[in-house]
Amino acid sequence: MDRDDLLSLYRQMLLIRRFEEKSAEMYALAKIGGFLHLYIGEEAIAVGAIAAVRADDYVISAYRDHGHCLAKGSEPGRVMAELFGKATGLCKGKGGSMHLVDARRNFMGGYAIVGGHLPLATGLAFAVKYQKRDQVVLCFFGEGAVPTGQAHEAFNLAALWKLPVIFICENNRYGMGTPVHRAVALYSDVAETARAYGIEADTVDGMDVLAVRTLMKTVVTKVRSAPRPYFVEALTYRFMGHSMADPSHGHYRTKEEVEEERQRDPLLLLRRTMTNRGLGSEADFKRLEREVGEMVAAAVKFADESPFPARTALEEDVYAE
Amino acid sequence: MDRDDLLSLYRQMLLIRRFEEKSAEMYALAKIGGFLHLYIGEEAIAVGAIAAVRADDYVISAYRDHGHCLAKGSEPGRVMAELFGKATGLCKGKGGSMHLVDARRNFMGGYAIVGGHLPLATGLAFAVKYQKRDQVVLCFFGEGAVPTGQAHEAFNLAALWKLPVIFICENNRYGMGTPVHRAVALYSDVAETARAYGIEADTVDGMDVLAVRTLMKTVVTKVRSAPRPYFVEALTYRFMGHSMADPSHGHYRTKEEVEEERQRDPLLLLRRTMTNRGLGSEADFKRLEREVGEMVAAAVKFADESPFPARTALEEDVYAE
Amino acid sequence: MLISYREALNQAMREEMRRDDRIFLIGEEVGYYQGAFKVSKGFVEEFGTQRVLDTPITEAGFTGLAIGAAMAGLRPIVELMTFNFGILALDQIVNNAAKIRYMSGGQLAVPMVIRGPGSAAHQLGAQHSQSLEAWFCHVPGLKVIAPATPHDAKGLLKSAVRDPNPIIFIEAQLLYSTKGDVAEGEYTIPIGQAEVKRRGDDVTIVAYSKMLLLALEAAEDLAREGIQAEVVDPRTLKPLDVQAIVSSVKKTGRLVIVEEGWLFAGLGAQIAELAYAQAFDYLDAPVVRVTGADVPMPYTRPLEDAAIPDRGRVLAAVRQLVNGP
Amino acid sequence: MLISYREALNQAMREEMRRDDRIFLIGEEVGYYQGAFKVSKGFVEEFGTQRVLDTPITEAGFTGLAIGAAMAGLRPIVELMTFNFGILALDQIVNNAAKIRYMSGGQLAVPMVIRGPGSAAHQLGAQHSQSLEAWFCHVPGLKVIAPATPHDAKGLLKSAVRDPNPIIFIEAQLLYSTKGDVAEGEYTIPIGQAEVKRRGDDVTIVAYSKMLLLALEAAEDLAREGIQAEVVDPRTLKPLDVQAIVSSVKKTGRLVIVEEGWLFAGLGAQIAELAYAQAFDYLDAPVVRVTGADVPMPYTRPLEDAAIPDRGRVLAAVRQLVNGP
Ligand SMILES: Cc1ncc(C[n+]2csc(CCOP(=O)(O)OP(=O)(O)O)c2C)c(N)n1
Ligand SMILES: Cc1ncc(C[n+]2csc(CCOP(=O)(O)OP(=O)(O)O)c2C)c(N)n1
Ligand SMILES: [Mg+2]
Ligand SMILES: [Mg+2]
Repeated sequence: MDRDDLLSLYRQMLLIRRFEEKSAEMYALAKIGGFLHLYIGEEAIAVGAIAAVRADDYVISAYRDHGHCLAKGSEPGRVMAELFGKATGLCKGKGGSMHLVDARRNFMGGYAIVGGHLPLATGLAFAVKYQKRDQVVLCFFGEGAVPTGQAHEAFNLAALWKLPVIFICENNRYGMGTPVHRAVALYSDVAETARAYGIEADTVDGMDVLAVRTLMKTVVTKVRSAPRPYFVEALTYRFMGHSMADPSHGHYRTKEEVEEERQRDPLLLLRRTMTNRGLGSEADFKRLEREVGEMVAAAVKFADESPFPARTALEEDVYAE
Repeated sequence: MDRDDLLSLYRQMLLIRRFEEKSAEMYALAKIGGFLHLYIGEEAIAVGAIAAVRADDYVISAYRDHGHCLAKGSEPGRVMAELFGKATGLCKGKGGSMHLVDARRNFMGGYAIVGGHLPLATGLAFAVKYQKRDQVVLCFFGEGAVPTGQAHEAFNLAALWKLPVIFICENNRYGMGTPVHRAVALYSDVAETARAYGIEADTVDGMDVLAVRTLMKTVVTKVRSAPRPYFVEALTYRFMGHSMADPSHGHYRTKEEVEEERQRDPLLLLRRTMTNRGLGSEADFKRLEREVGEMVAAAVKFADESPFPARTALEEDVYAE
Repeated sequence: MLISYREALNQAMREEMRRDDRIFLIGEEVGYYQGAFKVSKGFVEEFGTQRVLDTPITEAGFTGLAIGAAMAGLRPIVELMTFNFGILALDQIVNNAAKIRYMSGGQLAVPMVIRGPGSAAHQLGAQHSQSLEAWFCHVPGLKVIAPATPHDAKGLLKSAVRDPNPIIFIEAQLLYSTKGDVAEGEYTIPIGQAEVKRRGDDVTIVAYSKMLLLALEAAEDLAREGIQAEVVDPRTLKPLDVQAIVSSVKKTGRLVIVEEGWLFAGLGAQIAELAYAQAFDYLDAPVVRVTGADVPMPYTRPLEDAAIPDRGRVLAAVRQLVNGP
Repeated sequence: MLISYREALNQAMREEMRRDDRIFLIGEEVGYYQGAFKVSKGFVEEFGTQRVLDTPITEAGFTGLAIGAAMAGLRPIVELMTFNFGILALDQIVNNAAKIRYMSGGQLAVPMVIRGPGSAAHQLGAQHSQSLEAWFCHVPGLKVIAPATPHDAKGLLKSAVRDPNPIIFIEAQLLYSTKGDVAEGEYTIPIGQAEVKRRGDDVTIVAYSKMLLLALEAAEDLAREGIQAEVVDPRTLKPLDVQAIVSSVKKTGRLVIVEEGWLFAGLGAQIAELAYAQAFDYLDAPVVRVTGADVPMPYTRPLEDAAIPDRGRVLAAVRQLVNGP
């Protein structure tokens, strides 16, 4: 663990944070439409997990996908342009916030049907094994997906056929306004679900990027060397509302709870660790703030100045030729 | 356990056995069409389990449902007439072998989409609890349904809301030609699936009608007194092919295996127990054979002599008034 | 009384739940959250968690549960957060809810309502912007209702809740906040009855749900040009009030159908076919369909706008039909 | 060479799997059991369990898995034991397979075939006897094929496997054992091309899958009465070869559409609507549809027979159309 390494992790989390804060602003300005689900508070999971894999490993996510996409290396400008619905967006403006895809980077997309992408992830892993390659697949989803039938069918197939897919459950304790204990029968340990399929499972502090990365490195090594599924439950919290349409707190959780959880902000935690170990100075953090701020500003500028797709784009991309 | 009691259990199993053997004959004569899935070899489960409940408890099943329907008390004549597609059939000939329903007896039907009736069972149990009644629901299904998403969604809901439904998995080791170890990741203990939802689960010898009934009595008492789901795995074997369209053995199991399993024929086992304990004589069994034979013959006669539904029935019963 | 579509639905359910305690409401976020679109505001407070049930994300599971409960004598209202998620419950809806009465030879009934918003809102993307009424309308055993106004929403939802059959009740996110006059006091509207929302002699426009509002706006513009459009709202899509549509077409000789769903094999094809078949000699020109574009819904606003019927396209269609090309 | 429909499918898949090792076959009982209807006879023996995968009963799971595999460069063939079970995979088919290319702005492709029998066989009851092509045809991003003859089945299945899009390939249990002449050697048939299966001037009959055989038989009877029917088989249902149908209708002035699915919002409504719209001035009388009855399929034979189009109904429809009522 050297200084540059930690700074790089911090920088990635900071980029996601500032990118999303800016997205929220742009949403308020109606530059971005539809649903916008922010990942703020959960950055350590995407950054920690993706830091543990190779560039050619696959990543797939649900609709709360900006963090995973940016952590996989997508250009912020093209991501922002997608949120703006511009022709220069990753998906030419056709996907939007919930459906980011960056195929060049094996970021295989964000999906908006809860539970629906777990079978896809299993299929990516199937292809890897079929072609005797050694990639792994990271599949991110919320704890709200755990009760879905599609998730269970995917778990069973992955376990039965020993497919190299790592299911990463971002347990932020709520699915919209539903706390996990009202959604999952065995809520004290969501990972238990996976064990019922003989899938090895671990739980990790999803606010601690180093803990996430450390666990994930072990898991990825295991899965890469002997293909099989794995289940990681990352305990986290979303600081914002479910989407921009919802308040950050309300009937289902108190302002106090949110405030308390904010004390465990993953950025704060890493910064504290770095400061304590003398691996990051105020100056460093200031510099990163500035650099990231510029990147995000440039992303917005790029998005803003890009053209909308032409009307003719409507009928394009329905079918491949 | 007195003599009459055992004779009655034997008689019920025998009725199902002879009824189905006769159905197979009638199928060969094209008096019965479509799919015909025989329960032969598995009679102890339906008879043992249903002997443990009250007449007003609910029973629901998959497509291999003759046994459950007869054990719930339906008139053999009306069941046979249904298989014949006659107007006097339980469902006026509209349901057929896979969709027997006898609402008067709270036999809520056979269903042909694997896994699809588990949510229905959960709903019957929901209604019981909602109306503060004290019935229980027996839901029979094959081990092939265990991987289905619908089953898992039902398990979760039943566990979450503590609904009085007893899931009875008839594990006959094969779903069509697929042995359980190629379908379920944790095949050594299908009941483990339920425990992942915090559902209490037991496994029982499904060839031993007394064992089934004894276990079920305990389970039913528990569930009736404190509503919650329960999972019973009954180990069994189907002696015939998956349906009349399939041979009894083939690529997926050997003739020897079938022969061996036939040594544990539930009728044979009970008869042996009764004989050993002096609770049944050759004369008794002969008498039962004759009585049951007559019932089945009468059922066939009734079915055969009944009219087909009139053409006007086609558009009836699509909507309730 | 002038109330919103949302409030009309809320009133309908509330009145019915007060009347009949076999009715319960089940779905994601219908309780504490008051419904994703706040349609069940105040329900969990009034009726308690026994009758207002927040579910996990298990559309097949809880829809199937509701069907089972209906078979046992209850009267469930299932709220699908949107009909897009109804696809996950389709096996339950089509293979169980729609068929159980028939398969049982009339022994069982499945009195229930499955409701929630269909069609696109704004920029929700391809997986969240679908108009699937054509699928549901294809299935015998189901009835399908898609009201456009608060008045119709209330009266039809009350009828739906009282009907002994499984009913698909399609709302729209963009309708929830629209307002309209609703009759005072208790009333119901019969299932299967269209309503002529505007009289006219020159052309018939058939439109339902959100598209009705578009058609009515277009009709105003057309009136200023001297074209009197008759706007027919089927309200119930299955069983369809064919008679009402055909009578209007016989009078006007021209038919435009506006639907938000995809063109190919959309419901409008069926409506058109019926009009052709039953008013063949009255039609002066082919029926014109104004439909959603045959593409997955794009996220970006300009393309989304191009994919959904708007007033301009309705106007253009009518003008061309009336004035010739 | 005279072979069965089943054998034609078997050959098509076998030839393609030999040619391209990215192709694999996945579904319930496709391996050791040789397919529920023996379509994949000999496959697991030739291609091994890596390429011929028996699945647990998890239609959503394994269809989704295949979609994911296609996204990563493989070429899956999914066998649905019957399309009735495809309802359970519909979310995967409609929300993922059909939309991923569009949502990704063309970055990803989902080259795959989802095949298996649709429509009724004999007395399988309501949950196992459904013709769902109208649903699939409604969805942009899918192509839908429903061949009637061994020759078409082979050529179209090969094209489907090579196509870079998700394809719904609908067979029929009652067609598997029918025989027909199949061209020797390698051939494919373009997707989207109808074929006139019989020439005639008096009336056009459009029919696909099993219904084509009915239409051809009826046409023979009609010829003996002096009515020359032109029988058009679309073969591909989406994209539909509208041109072929419209040209025939322009020639004959009369159209009968035979489909096995439910009447209301069935595919025939769309075909009729297109014919009306594009051949309005050529039609001598309204289009006649011969369809399945609008009821869940009854088990009993006499009612099932009444629910499915038969030769008698086709003949009656044509006679009435040609000779008048
Ligand atoms: C199948 C399905 N049902 C319902 C929804 C509506 N919905 C969107 S997000 C969400 C909650 C998901 O919670 P979770 O999986 O925990 O993810 P989080 O939002 O907490 O990241 C729901 C119910 C959906 N998108 N898909
Ligand atoms: C959803 C679904 N997929 C596939 C089928 C076809 N099918 C009918 S029975 C069966 C095997 C079921 O096995 P199991 O549940 O063990 O019951 P058993 O026949 O052994 O009693 C299959 C695959 C179906 N009916 N439903
Ligand atoms: Mg969550
Ligand atoms: Mg079995």
